[in-house]
Amino acid sequence: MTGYLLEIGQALLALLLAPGLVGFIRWLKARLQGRRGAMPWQPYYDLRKLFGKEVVMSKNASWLFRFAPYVIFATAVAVTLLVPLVAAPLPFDAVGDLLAVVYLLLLGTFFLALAGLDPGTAFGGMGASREVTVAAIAEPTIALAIFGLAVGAGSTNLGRIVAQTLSNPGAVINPGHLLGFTALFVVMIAETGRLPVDNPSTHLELTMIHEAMILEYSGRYLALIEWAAALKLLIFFSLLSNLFLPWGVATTLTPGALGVAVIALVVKLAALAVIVALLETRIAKLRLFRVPELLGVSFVLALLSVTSSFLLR
Amino acid sequence: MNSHDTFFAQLSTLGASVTLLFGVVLLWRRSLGAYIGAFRWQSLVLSAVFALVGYYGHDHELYVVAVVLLALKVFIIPRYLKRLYQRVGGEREAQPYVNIATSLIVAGLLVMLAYAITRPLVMVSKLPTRGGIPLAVGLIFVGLFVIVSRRKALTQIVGFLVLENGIALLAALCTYGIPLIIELGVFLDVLMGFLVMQVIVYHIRDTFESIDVEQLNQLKH
Amino acid sequence: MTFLFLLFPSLIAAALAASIRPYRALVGWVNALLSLAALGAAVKFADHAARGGAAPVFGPGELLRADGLSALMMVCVAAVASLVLFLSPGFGRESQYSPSQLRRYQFFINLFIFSMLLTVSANNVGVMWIAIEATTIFSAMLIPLTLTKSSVEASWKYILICSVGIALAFAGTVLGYFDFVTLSGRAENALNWPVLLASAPSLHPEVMKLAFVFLLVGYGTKAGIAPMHTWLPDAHSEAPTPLSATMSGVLLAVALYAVLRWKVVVDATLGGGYTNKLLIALGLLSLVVASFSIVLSRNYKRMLAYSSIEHTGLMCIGLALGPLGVFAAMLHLVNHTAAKSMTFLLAGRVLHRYHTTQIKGVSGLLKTMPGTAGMLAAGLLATIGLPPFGLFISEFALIRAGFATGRPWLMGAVLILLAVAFVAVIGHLNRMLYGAPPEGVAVGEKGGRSLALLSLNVAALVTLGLTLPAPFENLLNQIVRIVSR
Amino acid sequence: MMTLFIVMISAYAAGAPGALLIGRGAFGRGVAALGACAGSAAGLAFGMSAIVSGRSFTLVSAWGLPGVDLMTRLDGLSAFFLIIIGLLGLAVAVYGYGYSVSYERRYSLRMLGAMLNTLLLSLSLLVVADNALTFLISWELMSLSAYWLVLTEHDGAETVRAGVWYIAMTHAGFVALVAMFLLMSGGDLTTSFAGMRANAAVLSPASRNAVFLLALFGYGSKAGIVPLHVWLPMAHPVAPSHVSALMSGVVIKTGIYGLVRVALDLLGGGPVWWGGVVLGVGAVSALLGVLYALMEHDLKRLLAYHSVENIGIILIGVGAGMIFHGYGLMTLAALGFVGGLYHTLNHATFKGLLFLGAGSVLHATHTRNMEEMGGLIKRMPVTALCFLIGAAAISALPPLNGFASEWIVFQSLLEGFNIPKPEVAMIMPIAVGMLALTGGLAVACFVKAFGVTFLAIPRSQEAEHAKEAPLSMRAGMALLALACVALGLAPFAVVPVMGGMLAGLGRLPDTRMDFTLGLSLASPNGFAKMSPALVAAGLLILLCLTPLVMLLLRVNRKLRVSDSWGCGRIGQTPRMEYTATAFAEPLRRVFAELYRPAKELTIDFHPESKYFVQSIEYRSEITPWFEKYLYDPCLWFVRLLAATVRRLQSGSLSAYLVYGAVTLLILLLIARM
Repeated sequence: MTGYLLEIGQALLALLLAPGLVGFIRWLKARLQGRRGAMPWQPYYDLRKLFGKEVVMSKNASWLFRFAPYVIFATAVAVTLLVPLVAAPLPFDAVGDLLAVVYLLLLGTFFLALAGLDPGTAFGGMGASREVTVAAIAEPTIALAIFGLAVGAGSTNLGRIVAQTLSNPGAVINPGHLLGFTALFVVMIAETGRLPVDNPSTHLELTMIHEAMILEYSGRYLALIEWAAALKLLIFFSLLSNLFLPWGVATTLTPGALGVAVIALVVKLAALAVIVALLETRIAKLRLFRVPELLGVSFVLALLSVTSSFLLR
Repeated sequence: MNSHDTFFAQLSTLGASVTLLFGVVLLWRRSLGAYIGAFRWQSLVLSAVFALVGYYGHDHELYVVAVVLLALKVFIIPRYLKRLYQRVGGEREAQPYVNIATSLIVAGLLVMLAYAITRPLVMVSKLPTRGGIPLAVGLIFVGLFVIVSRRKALTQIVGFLVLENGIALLAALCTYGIPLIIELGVFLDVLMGFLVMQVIVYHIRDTFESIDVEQLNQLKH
Repeated sequence: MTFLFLLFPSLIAAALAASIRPYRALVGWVNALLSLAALGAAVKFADHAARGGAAPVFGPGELLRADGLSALMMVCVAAVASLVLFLSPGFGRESQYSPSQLRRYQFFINLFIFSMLLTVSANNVGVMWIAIEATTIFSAMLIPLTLTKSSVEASWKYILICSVGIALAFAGTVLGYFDFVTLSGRAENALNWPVLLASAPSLHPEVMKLAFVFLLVGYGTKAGIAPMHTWLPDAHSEAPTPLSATMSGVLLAVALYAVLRWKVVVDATLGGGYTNKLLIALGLLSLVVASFSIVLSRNYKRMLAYSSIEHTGLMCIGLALGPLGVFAAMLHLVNHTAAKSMTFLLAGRVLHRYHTTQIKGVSGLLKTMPGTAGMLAAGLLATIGLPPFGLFISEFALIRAGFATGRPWLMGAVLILLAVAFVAVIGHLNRMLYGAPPEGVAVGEKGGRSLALLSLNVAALVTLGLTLPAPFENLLNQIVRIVSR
Repeated sequence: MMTLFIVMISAYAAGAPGALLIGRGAFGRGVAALGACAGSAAGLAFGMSAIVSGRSFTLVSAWGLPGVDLMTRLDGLSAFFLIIIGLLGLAVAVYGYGYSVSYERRYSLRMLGAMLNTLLLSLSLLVVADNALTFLISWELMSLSAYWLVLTEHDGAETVRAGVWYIAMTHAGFVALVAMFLLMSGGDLTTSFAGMRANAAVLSPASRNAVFLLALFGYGSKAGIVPLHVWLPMAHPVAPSHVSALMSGVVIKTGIYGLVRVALDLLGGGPVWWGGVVLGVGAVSALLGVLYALMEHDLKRLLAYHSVENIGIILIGVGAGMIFHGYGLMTLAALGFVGGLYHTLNHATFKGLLFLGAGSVLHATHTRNMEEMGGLIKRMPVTALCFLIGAAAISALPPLNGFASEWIVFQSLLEGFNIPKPEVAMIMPIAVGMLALTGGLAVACFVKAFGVTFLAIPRSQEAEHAKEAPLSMRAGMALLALACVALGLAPFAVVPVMGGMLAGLGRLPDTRMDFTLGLSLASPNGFAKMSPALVAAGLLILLCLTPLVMLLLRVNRKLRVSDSWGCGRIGQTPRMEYTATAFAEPLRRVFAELYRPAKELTIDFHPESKYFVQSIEYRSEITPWFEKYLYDPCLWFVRLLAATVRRLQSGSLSAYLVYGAVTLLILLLIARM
């Protein structure tokens, strides 16, 4: 029972933390660029404002346009129920494994892209086309990263992976592990639409991907989508941190352990946020048709990681 | 083998070689008239050979065959050929596919080939006439060669008749002739075949205004 | 006695056609009905043979004989003959031929049929030779029924090539007889097939080898075996439709029958190996030539002719594949007879409507003459060996025989060649069936009678494709017993 | 049992001539549909009951005709395919009733109905055949009826060409199959499969390999593996849509059935490289299939290419199974085969659904070109919903059936590390990568397909005035849509049954226990767990909960409909929409190496100044790789041979006579040697 409660709890925690994470990165970037920038908790205000506003919908759009935000949000939340944020293994482990997680996120992308096409504007179509392109090319890397982890842990279920890694810490520093981490990091950047793949803070049609798709959204729908995007970022961060360096994740459901776990989670997220922020201030956005090269590199890394984990078995 | 047989053997071989000779003559001449003449002489010799074999082989059927052959190939068919020749106009074998000299050489080769091929027949046969067998087969080949290498429909008919003669000679030499009834049937066929060919040659003349088979190449592929 | 019923009707018919002048439609009817008598006689023989009865003989010196093999051929010939006679020109008032032409036609076609029947019922191989030569002569008279350049050319090529070939076959016959004579003296009945066969084991292999070469090349020319097939596309495409149907349907088979007769004798002397090698070689060559010629053929009658060559090659290969193969080949022969006679007659209808033999000139057949189109499609699909038609089963059995006798590579080649022909024919067929008909071509089906008659062929093909009637099977087994002893 | 079988056969057998006789009009179509419906319903029930009872038994042995003895036998595998046939046949028959209305007095409905029933009959016979003869006869019957069905709309040159290509490819396959069976049975085709099994066991390795390769070619040409796939994108679009559904859903699957039947059952498995070959072929087919699909703007051609892709995925599963089988890892082998076959079933449902959907669109807009569609979701909502379900399913999105089966295939590949040889095991991650890429591209492709076809503004008058499909068509689609959802939610029920069904084939164990019947689907040795049902439940709860919470939090629920925002320009025309071509452009650039696109851009400027553009025309087509580099050379070669042979018939009489003479001399000389 406590297990299920914990699941709900960590989902709520994720929902709570996600906007903050985004805000924190923005703030950090602003600081690194020498601007004052908005406070980290600015996104919460934005969400509240959006929820307060009325929706303006294109007259070309159909029911799908109104249905999509819920699906996107639901998939994101559902994934948070599967990913071990603070504790592992959890009862929902048997519900979905890493593959399920990936394909759930893909489901969200699917509807997001369709919603982008629905109003029939050029921007929406452009965004959708680019989004699915990037997603498609990122797939193999993800799959191989999963393969590497699965081979290492003897399972694709997240809880098992975490537990396995905790049980032999030596695995963390083996090359396969590190390569896998790097590969998945690149994919994370592509999937969550950060620099250098996509610039979350631009509205220039030549460069934007995610923003172009949701251009037609407003009000509560936009709020849901933004929130879901933030959740996605958080999910990838926590996947990276907890799958590859799972220390701090509670294996026993004692309040103490859980407390430690929450703190550890926040710390890891912050650390990754710093890394991302630093990256984004250092490098410029890639041309769209250079992105496949980047992902190709990540694919090679993943392949190497799998190979090494084969050879080191 | 007694002297009587050796004489017979020499005679038959002589007859065979003369028959073959006329076949070769065919290759040597150009005008259709000469062709017909050569064929007529050849048939004459052939019937003589039949009579000869009949005499020495004590087979009276062969006299009948000889007579029929005489009538058919020395008188009837040549006459028709002549008329045909006059009707369709005396075109010469101007330039055959193979020129005369080569033709003669080829004929020689063919005869040698015949010797090579008919070796077993000569081995097997116990008849005094066996010496002529290769010549008969050679005549068959020569007849074939005439048909192949000449381009006038009329010449081809003559070539065909020579081929027939060769077969008849073969029959005479290696088996003293096949059963009479068959032989007669064969002659009937030869006659009818010849007549039909003649008819068709007239058709060719009517539709193509010439009997040069060169122009018979509309149907292809 | 039955032999008279078999042979005389066609003679009487010929006489009738010759005597009654000018030609009257009545003659056509009478001759057609007369042909049924021959068919009846043939069936009687077949039935007798299927029951395993001893082969009846007839005439002076046992001139005629009807064992299982002959009986089967008789049935094929007689059946096709009456089919053709019923579908001949000159039944109705109007016809594209003049009365004199019709008279000539009736005269020669009946003689032609007579000589074919004589061929297959002859006991004496010499008589057989005479009869086959006669078929050439009579059919050659028929080809230029209407005097056109192409028909004359075709007939000349036909008669010259075939006469030469047949002459060679006669040389072969002489050699065979010679070998017999040198062995056991002269005898009147020496050329009778059973006698020949009885003494065959003691004949000289060397001589028989030579003899068989002459015979194969000679009769093979008539049977349309490559590379002596060259007269066939011309003659079949230029002859009047009923004649080309008969030639393609049975004449080739009859010539093949002659080869088969001699093969049996030669095998008795030298064992199967030698003849089989030759047959397979030439058969495969025919397959190659035919199936690749179909690919580029532009003329549908020529296409049909090539397909006949293809099937002859197939039968040759089958005859060389032991008992199973002979069974398959004979079955194939019957099927091919049914299919080819039908398709040629249908092609004649198409020609009559479209006035062209070019494939690209014929389009939208399904729209202009649906019945003919449907049956033509059925016939062609049958010829390329699709179920549920008989040729599927027979080709199948043939391939199977090949594998059973351990010739997988040969069969692989055969399968591929058949596939090539298959695709080519389908392509040509589609080009004719579909699309828009050229203007000036009348739409609508006429002449239901002939279609009704031809549907008999379809029925036969389908029956043979789905089952093998017991008596027929017995007959085939009898033949196998005769051929591969 | 027996009665069901007889009902099935007789229903089809009655339907065919019935349609042929009555043919036209509502009644005729009804008869045709009724025969097909009854037959496939019976088949469905038959297969179900058999597979649940889990026994395999001889139905009829040596029935019908002397000389040709047909033998039929039903085991798990046959039952499974009977179910597929029945399910799809049912939907297609219902759908066809409505769809074929538009054929009245244009094409031969008699032929259509008759051939449809014949096709279903031959399919049903095919999967229960128990000797080579029965198999081959029904195989050929199937090919032919499909051929006539493809030629239904025979007045298009495109159609006839497609028909010829189809029959050529399929006949080449048939030839290979004949040779294969003859090799395997040692010449006698009437031996039952049991006898053949015994015979195959004693064959030499070389001939076993030959049999396998022949089977791969023969069945591959039917299944449409790369590079034998060329006929699919030609034949499927031109066939009537419900026929395309049947062909893509079932007919090409007979290739899979045959391959499994021969390689696994009759040959009893083989060396590892067999599996490797199958896996490789599968991976390549999957990837190339989806890549070519992406570039298609003809809705039905796009779907046809996706059939190639999914056949590839199926073969990946089967191939993995064969590899494991080669190493004696039987449980994993079972996993692979289950994955492949499960995907076979799933593909049958969603591809059938998609083709039916495409058919409705075609029926409404009279075009297959996506660039002329759009906005159909408002005009034909049911079709749109069904198509959306199909699209999500084929994109392997949870919780639909595509996801379930692809998950199993993935799992079987992930288990590759159990293979003792690392160099062999390294195949697996590469396959995983290709499979994943295929999945991703499939998503992209179906976003395009659905988005451009159904969303936004109509791009043409036809699309503007499109009407929803009639009831029967909607019913057919709905049936398959339900099947997609059900099969997606309940793999835990399906998979164990399939495990049982495969038991005994090629010494496979009964893995019913390894696939637990619990709610969550677990791969063997507890490698991974997943429960689509629960995922679906979760999603559903969240979908309901979110609005509820928003309601409670009193968020603003006002909604104003207005123009879509476009940088201040007024009014929006269809020409401003993103086209399918534009949508696929990024991927076209990414994979330019493969496509080798030939672009041409023609701009004609205003005569006055080149700053005023009057019109811009952009055309770009991709090189059909296989036609160009594989088939054209073959055709060229055949034509070359033909031309050479042609020269024999030169028309010169003397030449003809020379042939004869030379032959005579040569043979005589040979005889003397």
